[in-house]
Amino acid sequence: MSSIAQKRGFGATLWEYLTTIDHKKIAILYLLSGGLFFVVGGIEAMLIRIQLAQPDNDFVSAGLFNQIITMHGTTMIFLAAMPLLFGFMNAVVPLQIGARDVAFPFLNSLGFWLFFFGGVFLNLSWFLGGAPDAGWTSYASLSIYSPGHGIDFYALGLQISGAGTLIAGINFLVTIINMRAPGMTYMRMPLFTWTTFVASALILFAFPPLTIGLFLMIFDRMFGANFFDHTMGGNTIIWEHLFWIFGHPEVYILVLPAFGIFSEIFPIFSRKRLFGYSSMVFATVLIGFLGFMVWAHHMFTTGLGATANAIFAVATMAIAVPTGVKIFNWLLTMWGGNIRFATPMIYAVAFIPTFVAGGVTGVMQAAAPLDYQLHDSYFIVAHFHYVIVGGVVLALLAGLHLYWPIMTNKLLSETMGKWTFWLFFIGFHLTFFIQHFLGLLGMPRRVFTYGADQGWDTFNLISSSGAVLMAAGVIILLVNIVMSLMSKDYVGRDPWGDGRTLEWAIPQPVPFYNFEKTPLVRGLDTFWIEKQEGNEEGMVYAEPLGDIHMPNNSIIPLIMAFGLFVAAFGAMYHQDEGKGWTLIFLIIGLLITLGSMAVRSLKDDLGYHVHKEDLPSYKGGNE
Amino acid sequence: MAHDVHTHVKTQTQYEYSRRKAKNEMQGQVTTFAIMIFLTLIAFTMVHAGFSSLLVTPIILLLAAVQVVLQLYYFMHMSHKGHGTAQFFIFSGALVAFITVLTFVTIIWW
Amino acid sequence: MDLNTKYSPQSWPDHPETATLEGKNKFVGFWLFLGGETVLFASLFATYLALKNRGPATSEFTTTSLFELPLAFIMTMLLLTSSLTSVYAMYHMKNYNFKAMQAWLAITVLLGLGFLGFEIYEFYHYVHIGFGYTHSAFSSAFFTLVGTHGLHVIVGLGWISLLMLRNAKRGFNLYNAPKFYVASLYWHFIDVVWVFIFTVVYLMGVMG
Amino acid sequence: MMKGLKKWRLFSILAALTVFLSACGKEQLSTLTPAGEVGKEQLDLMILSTGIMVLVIVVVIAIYAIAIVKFRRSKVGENHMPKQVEGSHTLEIIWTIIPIILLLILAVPTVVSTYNLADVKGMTAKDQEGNAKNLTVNVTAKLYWWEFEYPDLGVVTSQELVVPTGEKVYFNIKASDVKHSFWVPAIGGKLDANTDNLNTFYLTFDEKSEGLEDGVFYGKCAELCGPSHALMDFKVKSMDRDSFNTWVDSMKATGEETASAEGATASQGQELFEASCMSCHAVSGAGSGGGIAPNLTTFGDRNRVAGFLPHDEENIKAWINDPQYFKPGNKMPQPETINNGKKFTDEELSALAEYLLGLSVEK
Ligand code: HEA
Ligand code: HEA
Ligand SMILES: [Cu+2]
Repeated sequence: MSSIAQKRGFGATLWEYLTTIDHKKIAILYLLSGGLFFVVGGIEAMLIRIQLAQPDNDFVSAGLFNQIITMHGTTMIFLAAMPLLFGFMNAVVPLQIGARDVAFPFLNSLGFWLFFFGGVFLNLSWFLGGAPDAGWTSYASLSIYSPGHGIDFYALGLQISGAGTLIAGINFLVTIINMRAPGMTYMRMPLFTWTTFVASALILFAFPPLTIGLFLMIFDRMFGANFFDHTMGGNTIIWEHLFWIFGHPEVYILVLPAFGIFSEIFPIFSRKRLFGYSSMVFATVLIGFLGFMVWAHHMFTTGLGATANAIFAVATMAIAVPTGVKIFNWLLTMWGGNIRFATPMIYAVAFIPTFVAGGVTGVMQAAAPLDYQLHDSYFIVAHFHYVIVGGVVLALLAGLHLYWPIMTNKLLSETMGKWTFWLFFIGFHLTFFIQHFLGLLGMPRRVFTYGADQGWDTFNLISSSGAVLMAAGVIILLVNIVMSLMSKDYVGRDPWGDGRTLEWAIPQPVPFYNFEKTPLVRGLDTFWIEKQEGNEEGMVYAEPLGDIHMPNNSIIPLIMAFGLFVAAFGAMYHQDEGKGWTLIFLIIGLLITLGSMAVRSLKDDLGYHVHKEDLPSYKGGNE
Repeated sequence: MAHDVHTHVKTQTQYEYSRRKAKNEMQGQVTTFAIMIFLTLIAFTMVHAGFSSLLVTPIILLLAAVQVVLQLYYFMHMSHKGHGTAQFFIFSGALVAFITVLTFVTIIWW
Repeated sequence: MDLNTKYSPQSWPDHPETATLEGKNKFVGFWLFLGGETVLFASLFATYLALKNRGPATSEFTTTSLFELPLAFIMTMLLLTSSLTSVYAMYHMKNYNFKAMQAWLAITVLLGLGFLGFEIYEFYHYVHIGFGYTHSAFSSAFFTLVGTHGLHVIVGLGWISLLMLRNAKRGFNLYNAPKFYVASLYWHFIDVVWVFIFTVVYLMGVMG
Repeated sequence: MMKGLKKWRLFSILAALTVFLSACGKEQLSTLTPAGEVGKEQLDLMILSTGIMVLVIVVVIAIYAIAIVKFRRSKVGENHMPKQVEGSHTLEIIWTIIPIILLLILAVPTVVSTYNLADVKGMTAKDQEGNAKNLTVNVTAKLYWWEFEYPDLGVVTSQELVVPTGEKVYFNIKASDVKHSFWVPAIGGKLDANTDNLNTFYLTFDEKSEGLEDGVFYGKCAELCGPSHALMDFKVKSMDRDSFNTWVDSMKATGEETASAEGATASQGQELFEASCMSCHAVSGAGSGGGIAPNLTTFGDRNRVAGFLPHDEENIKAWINDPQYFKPGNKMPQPETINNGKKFTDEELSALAEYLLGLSVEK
């Protein structure tokens, strides 16, 4: 035990984090870098809103604006929202299911570093000749046509970070399938674990089409292939399909874990069991399943024909049913409960009307003929910010307050939390509600400016002023985080008082090996059951105290990801006039990656044991 | 986590029994292989014989599907117990795969 | 787990690949990965089908003019057989017969190399007659689909060879058994994909 | 009683909102004031779906509001321990069935309308003499401008679509460089202009555009197509069938006589135009599409320069002088490249402007 209590210097801490394969530390890495990218994406959003605050504005130029919206969308989806969710999954899921770590700790670290280097690569485009500018959807004709290297940064950066995401997805799946504590049947898993499971399954099946789409684009742009060049027999619609076969499940990859977080919050702060647990699970699975049947609703105006449009319209509407089941179950969880309006709960409560509003506009868009009017207008922008910000970002903010004590053994300030909430919430509705009407009044999306004669001035100004409030909210949140990190008010285990699942039962600060002894799960909401039966410890155990086997830290994941980062530069630049020699980067980079893989597989790395004598509850003898 | 490895030494009868079982199974695998070769031959012969492609195409696709099922269930042991998860995910993948191919041959037009 | 634990045929578990938690994780994780690979290849097949025979007006290459059945047939036989030999290898792993397993794996690798040789010859031939990667959408789609499969073959060969070399002196233990098992799953999957390639690309291609 | 009051309030809010919106929206641009059958059908669908959605929201908010008011901790007491309810099958069934019914109510008209709006059989209909019964326009979207070709009439124009009112007008839509999307919000929903295939649909124009603020409907490009995507506007003039026929005749006439400019300045402009601009811009409206730059036959009749700038001499001059400044990435050469390496002088610009403003078929 003493070995972990040692105080470390900065260098040692840094090294620890660069090499860590502990899910709790990787969670922190995800939250830090995801948070960083969120601020970057948020600043890009502010630039968008400044530019659009008044007609005929020339705050940014036309080309730059397109780069900003592209990077805003791409950064927010791939580099902010998903990694932040991964952060919470890493921090919470192994604890929720009573596991010592994830199934593949080494791959967990590799997944993080791939995401990180992919994100860095993508953002370096700002400094190396311009960012991608074809929208986050990067439709093929424009992205093939786009000069410079922006789109190359997009395709290669997403390829690298996408590989990381896929790895993370498989890792969570295996963790949940194999590492559940004894007694934790599938139908006793907390909902956040369930939604992580389904979202990971979606990742498993949705990312390969994106991988292929990106490869086709890379080959077209960098190696002379003709997939999207119609003069050579290519077809741009292939990209649209591949992108949306990925893209639609992607939005559920984002929102399902968000639902999971809220499904944890409602019971805790209503002091009441989640209403309709089994139907919640069923709805989650059903949403995941239907999520693969509807992608063409993004392509209603592409000209797929009436039959395709009709089928996809009806299929899309069907998703409203399981989602509605969830909404009503949450309402009924609160009904008859004992509701405490702590910060996480405020977010959860605010989420319901906001998400429903965003969801129902989604159903309106699903009516294909109506979507002919709405598509690519600001109505769409309003819809998806209502579901994404109103669903996912609110869940991230809620989750941050909720799980902060699990990660830091401290609480975030409730006062500041409420300030953040109100600023963000009011700002959010101010920004996006009015955008529905902008869309109806004929304003297309992705326009860098609009004339004063179009009648959109006032609404845009209102929208922009709302964004300022959101930024203010985020800044207060940052202050709150810093102050909490500096404070010394430790709160210990189960600080909300009504924790129900295993992650609240574990002692604080969480030991690096998580559970000394594997817990035994005796029902849904296992911690709650133990508390009700007066079990002070909060857990019963499935095994006697024994040695704990732990894996070793490793720097190899970082090096492997770095190799791909180097290779990407080679792939990108080698076609430029007079830069053929950069192909060497491609080779060196791949060698670094393959080499470190070889090292990894040639060297047996069997980890080490924490001896039971060193565990805090060791009382001598053989227990 | 070595402590959950339950190795126990088999008795001679147990040992012989499992050897025999493995052997029988291996014979089954050889049969499977023979069937697969046979299916392949049929497919190639049909195409070679030059029947109408409207007739042949569905048949060879079906033969391919049968072969794949044989690979999965026998060579890759998916028929054994403990493969429930594997089955679930392979079939989900196959479903997504099917829908993807279906759309690409129907609604990417010229 | 302990690498030094020595096993005898009697103490060797019936399912060495899933006898440890690490093994179970590898096993499940790998099947999941194959689920993802299914979708990956489906995307490539779909793209190929959409772009089959599409090219600039001047292109004279079509599936009927390019593909030849005998070559595809030989390649199919090689790969199918290698699937059986790797089943034999796993059979011997179960029987705790390391030498026999290595031998069967070696045969598998040789058959795989044979397959690869024919594939390289085929590609070389196409490029030689002017049907290069950048020739048309059809050529890009063809090379990408079949090439991705070929790349899988290369990876599989490298993987199996590395495993054989690395463990040549160590023999079996519960640490490397799952690795052998999973590599053989990979090899079978390559065969699964090939079954569709020879059917959809070659057989249906020859028919036009 | 309470409920009735709430509903009533909601309706009045909605009514107020509608007034507010129609006051804000521009008739020539808003989807809420459709001037064509297609747009009206879409608005109907919008009203129906909005109705359903408002209903859903009201129900959710009602349950929600009661729940958070009635069961807050300050009301039920700090230590109150709620009953741990597992769920309810009856409720589950209710909130599965009711949404399904609501969705069916929406789905049926959706499907019907999807097929309706995709019906382009009229495109190929011929009368006894073998002439096309209905008007078809070929729309080609190009980097930041629009070309409208009337294949059956042998006329071509750009930037301003001219159509007759009160009949179905069919469109063939295609892009010549990157993907665009053809959208006239006040008339009806959009259709993409793809690079690799032809898309077809129809619209109807029920109102003459004459009475509108600018005398035109506004059209937009609705698919990101590069830096100047936002500026890729076009206009639509709808007129009764007779005026349309007259317009077509005068367009055709421009094919026979080369429009000769009136006045000295304009003639100077014409000379310049013929020396520097003619290689890309046509000034005859007869013929077919495929131009590399907008056809300028009707330039004098237009109401915008380059689709978005006010239509006056100043802006024409400024545009010719530096097109890249106004529409970054567009394909019009800078004056230096077409005028022997020199910029046009102010006098030359004025001459060009005067000549161009004189190009008209309507006056
Ligand atoms: C987290 C992200 C998220 C989520 C959850 C959703 C959820 C939904 N989305 Fe959205 N969507 C996006 C993110 C998301 N979307 C993004 C990013 C885009 C734009 C991409 C781009 O072009 O850049 C987009 C675009 C988009 C389009 C394409 C529009 C266009 O470009 O033309 C459509 C069309 O059908 C659509 C529909 C839906 C539907 C039906 C749902 C449903 O899942 C919603 C279901 C929920 C409810 C309906 C509310 C609760 C239900 C009840 C209370 C029950 C009763 C309800 C009824 C009877 C209606 N979305
Ligand atoms: C997870 C996804 C996500 C999130 C969270 C957001 C958040 C926001 N988005 Fe956006 N958005 C997208 C995903 C997202 N968006 C996507 C996919 C697109 C489509 C792109 C495309 O068309 O290709 C889009 C497009 C889009 C547009 C349309 C652009 C166009 O079509 O022209 C607009 C315009 O208003 C917009 C605005 C905003 C705003 C104001 C926020 C706000 O909620 C942001 C709030 C956050 C902050 C304000 C943080 C700022 C922080 C600070 C300022 C602190 C600074 C302090 C220090 C540095 C110490 N977004
Ligand atoms: Cu979608």
